[in-house]
Amino acid sequence: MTPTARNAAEAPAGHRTASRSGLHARASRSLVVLPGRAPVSTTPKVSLNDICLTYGVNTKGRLIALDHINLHVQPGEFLCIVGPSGCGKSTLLHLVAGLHRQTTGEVLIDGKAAQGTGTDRILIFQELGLFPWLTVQQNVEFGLRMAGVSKAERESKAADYLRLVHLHQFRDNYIHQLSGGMRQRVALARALATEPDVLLMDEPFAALDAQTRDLLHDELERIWAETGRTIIFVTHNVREAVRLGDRVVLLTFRPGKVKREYHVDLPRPRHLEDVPVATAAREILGELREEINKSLEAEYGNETNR
Amino acid sequence: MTPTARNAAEAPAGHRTASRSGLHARASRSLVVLPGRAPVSTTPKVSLNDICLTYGVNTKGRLIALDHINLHVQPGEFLCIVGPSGCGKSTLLHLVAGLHRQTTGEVLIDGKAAQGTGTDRILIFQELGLFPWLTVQQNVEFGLRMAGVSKAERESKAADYLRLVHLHQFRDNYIHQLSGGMRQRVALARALATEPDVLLMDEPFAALDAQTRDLLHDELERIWAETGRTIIFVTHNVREAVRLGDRVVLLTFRPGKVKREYHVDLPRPRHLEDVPVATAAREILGELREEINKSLEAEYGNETNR
Amino acid sequence: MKRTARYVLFYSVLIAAWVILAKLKVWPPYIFPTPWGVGEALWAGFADHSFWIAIAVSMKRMLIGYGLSVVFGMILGLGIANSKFLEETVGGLLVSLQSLPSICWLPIAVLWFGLTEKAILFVVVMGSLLSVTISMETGRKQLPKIYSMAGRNLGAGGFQLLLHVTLPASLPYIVTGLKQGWAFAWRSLISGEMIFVSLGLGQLLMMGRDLNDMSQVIAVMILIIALGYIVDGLVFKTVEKRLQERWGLAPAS
Amino acid sequence: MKRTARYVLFYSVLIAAWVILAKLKVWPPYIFPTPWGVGEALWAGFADHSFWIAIAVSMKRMLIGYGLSVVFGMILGLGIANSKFLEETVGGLLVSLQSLPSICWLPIAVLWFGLTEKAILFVVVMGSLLSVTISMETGRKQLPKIYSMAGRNLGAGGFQLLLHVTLPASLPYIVTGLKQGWAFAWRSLISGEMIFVSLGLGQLLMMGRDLNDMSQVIAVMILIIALGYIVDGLVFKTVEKRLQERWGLAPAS
Amino acid sequence: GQQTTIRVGAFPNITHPQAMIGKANGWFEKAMGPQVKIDWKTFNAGPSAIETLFAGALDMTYIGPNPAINGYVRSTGEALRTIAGATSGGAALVVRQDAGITNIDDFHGKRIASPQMGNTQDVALRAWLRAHGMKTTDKGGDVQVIPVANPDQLTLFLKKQLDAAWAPEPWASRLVHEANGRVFLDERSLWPQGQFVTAQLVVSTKFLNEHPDLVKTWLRAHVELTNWINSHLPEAKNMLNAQIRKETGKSLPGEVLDDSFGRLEVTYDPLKSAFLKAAQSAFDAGFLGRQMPDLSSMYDLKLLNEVLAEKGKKVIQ
Ligand SMILES: Nc1ncnc2c1ncn2[C@@H]1O[C@H](COP(=O)(O)OP(=O)(O)OP(=O)(O)O)[C@@H](O)[C@H]1O
Ligand SMILES: Nc1ncnc2c1ncn2[C@@H]1O[C@H](COP(=O)(O)OP(=O)(O)OP(=O)(O)O)[C@@H](O)[C@H]1O
Ligand SMILES: [Mg+2]
Ligand SMILES: [Mg+2]
Repeated sequence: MTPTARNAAEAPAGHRTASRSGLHARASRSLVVLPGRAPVSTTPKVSLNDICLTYGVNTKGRLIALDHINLHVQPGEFLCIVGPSGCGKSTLLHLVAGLHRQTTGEVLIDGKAAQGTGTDRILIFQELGLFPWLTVQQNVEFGLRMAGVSKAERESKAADYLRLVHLHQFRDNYIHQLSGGMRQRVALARALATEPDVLLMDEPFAALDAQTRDLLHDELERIWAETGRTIIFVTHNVREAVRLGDRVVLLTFRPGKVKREYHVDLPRPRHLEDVPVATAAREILGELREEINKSLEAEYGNETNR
Repeated sequence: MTPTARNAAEAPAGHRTASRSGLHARASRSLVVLPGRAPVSTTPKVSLNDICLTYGVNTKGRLIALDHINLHVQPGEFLCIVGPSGCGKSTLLHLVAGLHRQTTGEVLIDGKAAQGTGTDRILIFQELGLFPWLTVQQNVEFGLRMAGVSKAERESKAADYLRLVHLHQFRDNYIHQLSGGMRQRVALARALATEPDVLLMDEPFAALDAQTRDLLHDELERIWAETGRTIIFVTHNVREAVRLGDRVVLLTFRPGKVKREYHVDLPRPRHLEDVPVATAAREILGELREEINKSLEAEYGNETNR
Repeated sequence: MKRTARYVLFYSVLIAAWVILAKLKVWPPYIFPTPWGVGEALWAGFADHSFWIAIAVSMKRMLIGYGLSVVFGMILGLGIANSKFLEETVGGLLVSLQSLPSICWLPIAVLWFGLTEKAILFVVVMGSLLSVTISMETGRKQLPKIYSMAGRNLGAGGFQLLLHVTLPASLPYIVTGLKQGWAFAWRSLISGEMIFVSLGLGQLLMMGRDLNDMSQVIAVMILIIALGYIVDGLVFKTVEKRLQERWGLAPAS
Repeated sequence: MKRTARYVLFYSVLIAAWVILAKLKVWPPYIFPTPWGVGEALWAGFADHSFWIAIAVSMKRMLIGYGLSVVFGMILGLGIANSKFLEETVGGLLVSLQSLPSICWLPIAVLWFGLTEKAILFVVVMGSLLSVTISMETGRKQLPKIYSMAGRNLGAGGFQLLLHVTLPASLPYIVTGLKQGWAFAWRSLISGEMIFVSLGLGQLLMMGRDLNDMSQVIAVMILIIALGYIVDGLVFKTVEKRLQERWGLAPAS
Repeated sequence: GQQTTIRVGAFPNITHPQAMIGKANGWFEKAMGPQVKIDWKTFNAGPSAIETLFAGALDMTYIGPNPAINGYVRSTGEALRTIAGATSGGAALVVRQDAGITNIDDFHGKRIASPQMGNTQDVALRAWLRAHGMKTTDKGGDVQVIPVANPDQLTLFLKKQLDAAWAPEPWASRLVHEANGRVFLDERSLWPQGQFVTAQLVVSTKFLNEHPDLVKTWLRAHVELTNWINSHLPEAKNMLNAQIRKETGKSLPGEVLDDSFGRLEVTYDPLKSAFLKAAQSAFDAGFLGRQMPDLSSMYDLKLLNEVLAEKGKKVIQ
């Protein structure tokens, strides 16, 4: 384990330490943006201020899903969120998308309190949420149709994005006629087609084979670079996070807190198989593993007999 | 790319060539089992003989999902299937589980034609197929309940397997109250709890974080080694396939044919991050990539304007 | 081929059983009419055009009344499902209001509309409206959250969400509601046509009963069944089949 | 608190509107009864125990008849959904048979059961049975494939699959069916109680109508509504709520 | 001794006074003796009573002439016999006060209600119109006859959607008292001695053949009760009203009861000739099929005449 993962208290804000792994870690709650990448004065595109969110579970009590989250995403930033299963990643994205209400704290979009959903923030759901009553093409066109885009434009856009995800041949299929990975790609195309300011992606490549995923990584990076969109990308694949992100945020087990952030300083284009990417990922993974082990011990400790 | 991937016609049956990557590749349709692992005379646990399967898609015509598949799985074998998204992996598992009918060819279990479903073959669905009207524990107990297992035994087994997937604390939750990864683990526990002869797993770890996945790899391998079960494991992660499998079967794009098989001769226990695993995976990945590229070209060739 | 054979078999057995029962004279023919008696009644009815007219008149009323019920039932159902106020007030009363027999609406229909077609339509609508409403409301309530979340996320709000997400997603429920509504509408129509002599099938049925003419009663029953069968085959079955195809739902195994 | 306030508000407004209309004397009280007239009818009915008796008698019939309908309706519905033969023969007739008004069953009821409770129960069952059947069948048909696949895969076959997978998975549909069946059962009960004078609420309603005694009609309507409200609250609402909680379905937003 | 049950039907209506009063004071129970159990069945409408009789679940019933004819014709004369009369009269043509009807010619272009297509009042109305040279709209004329249920007639009178109605009691009186109506014509004025059938006593053929003695005993009580009613009219009316109240929960207002009863006559005479004449009019109006049914053997007055002879009363033809 390299010593690049340090507390912000130790590392002065704005000060960067070059490291072998190309990572700059900062402890949670000290969200100083690195100079040169995005000036501090910019209003963050998305701000989560001291967010807590609890779920009521049956009658047994409440489950704290998110615990005092502070997170600021700059316009045009590619932020990746990693964390153990069930730590609150999806919940966090739902919150930003305006589909859930936080229990306390506030969500700001462009510095203004978020009011429910908005087409400026499109989410790719982990459960996909495709509409079974529409064909693949109609699914992809859905957002455009809601926005009142003309039929011709809708069709051409849908065709573009369907080609992007290699599903143009399947445009007239219904969802149940697709394989798992194909469905995931439809969801991707559907979200991309609306061309939102903020793209919220919840494990969008989890069901894809390595090759397709690689191709889509490239395409996503290209789109991001060309259009300057803000992307919040949830994944359980740390290497993917390092491959794509400007910054990687690591959430703790349960309740979900920001454990640590890493700035990924590797030059683009990067590739999953690049050695620096692998090295950086291994570093984060180590930290993550530590975290999970702690939590697992706590879980087993709770139980009497095994 | 090492030249270990050879046609069976070139490599005499039963003859093993040691290779740097620990892989022994054989072209499809020459399923000679390596001596020492499982004798040729053993009746295969699962045999697919010349299987074809086509889907009717709308009125547009038919889609060939599986094309003359020949595959024999020995008792106690850990077989991994990899292939590009939409190549027919899930379809193949459904077929073995008795949930689909092949168009031509035959499926044999222990040398006898398979008659519909059977509790000797349990499938973990890619879509999970958890029952929303049952709690986590009831879901896990379902198979046992159907088999008429007593309440006490059911409960103790369910508790064991829920602990295995770290969800014992969530046993009274309903499915919609779980995160994506947690749901996947419930499906895993549900299948394991029935303790079938043949375990059919369709990307069972796709939604899990690296650490949980590692733990479950170890557990699955332990269970497999201890109980001598036959496992057919579908994944899009080639490294995972090499990590777990005795043999890795690579399917072609569309229609799904067996492109090539690899015998993984690496010693167990293996780890995802092991260098030999990575090397072997990279070799298969190369082959896979070639395959996908070919198919993608074909797909784009079909379309006029891009 | 096999399907047709089964049909033929089924109905032949039914009719044969009827013939045998009638031949055995377990019950006197004036209470258990013979197939030929009913056949005669049917023949006579069609020959003097009274059945044709009754079918035309009743179907017209059904189409208008049922059509109104479907439209307003859906609107009401969605309203209730979307408004806490409506839900707590009207919503709670839905099932009970739907339980009110048509006989309750007859005096009101006469009072408001006099002896007009509208009075009959009113009875039909009151009888079947809430059935559609109930299904619509349940459909809306039992909707998996993910659909409306995805819809909202993609920019559908208010009416658009309703039209493009809630409605299609509740379609499986709406179909049940429509079927039940159709049955309710028929039953109410028969009651409604009792208000005054108004040519329809309900009238014929009532006459048959008033005259203790079981052959006529059964002839009209057969007409109602046949009409229902046709509508079911043309409308409901088609919708269901398309639903199954699109959504990939379980076909009758 | 707010809920109660809304309830109170809603019913106050309703009653106020009624009072005003009655005071304005747009229609004479014979046809548009006053709230106090209805109140008096209610009071008198309860005071001389006739309403109590009617409620007891009718509720007993409802519970037995409806209970039978639910049990047999489910069995029939599952049978139809699972058997190609039943599906093609009876299944196709379901909606049409359900459209037959209760009046068609009256002669058969009397023929088979004479003037007994059973005759009335028969009419109730015939009126509501198919409603449950239709929902059960639709529920079974609209079932996502994955549930039955998962069930079969885990070793549930035949009856077990039915009990442990098909039934719970169709529950959202069954609830609609039960609601509609309840409404149908009430309506049929009223018809059934017309066969002969048999104390129930249907009888009171008929009498009210035959005498053009609108106060009585409305008093009985209020009773039916109240009973439906209670049953809805106790049974259907509870089931729906549990469903929503368990399945994570969209609550009334 | 073995107990026999006799199942008797009746309507809670002033046109069935023998049944109502008999029930109220136990007249028939007393007459039939302890060996016979009387099982009263209350119906709302004629067709269901006939249906029940057809099905063998009813032995005897007080009923209007119309359902009785239907039952007789439908069963080709098998199922039932009329054995005595019950009431006569009790129907009137009521006009709305403000409809501007003073004489017969004023009915041109008016809307007249009858309770039900083809029933006694409907037939009477059509026959009367025809006799006065007026044509109904279905025959190309300008008088509209609208069959509509009695309770709705009241509403429609008040809504001024009907100009007149040929209604049985107590509706005729209620139209007068509650809906601004006026009696234009008492139907009794159209019949010899002002008598025509309103209700009669009908027995199932099977029961008549198996228990002629019981039927005879009943008839004896029926005749005696009829006489008692006629001699104790005020007391009988109160009893009748009380019984109606008991069975329907509502009694008739005093003036309606008095008016109705004023136009009604309680009699055991089945009024066969008036009945046959009414049947002929029904046939003429096209209500009894293509062929006039033979109604002559619908009457079985042997037992009634034996009873009357016992009592030294005039025998009925
Ligand atoms: N019900 C269906 N109707 C028509 N086509 C279908 C149906 N189910 C699957 N297919 C098609 O069959 C092919 C194989 O599907 P399958 O689900 O087996 O793929 P897969 O290998 O599991 O892919 P993935 O890795 O994406 O899950 C796909 O092209 C898909 O479109
Ligand atoms: N509707 C709900 N009711 C109660 N608890 C819930 C609900 N939804 C989620 N949770 C709980 O909240 C926690 C966080 O869930 P979330 O889906 O955000 O996790 P995640 O980080 O996305 O996990 P994964 O990687 O497995 O998808 C989990 O412990 C889950 O059990
Ligand atoms: Mg998640
Ligand atoms: Mg798959």
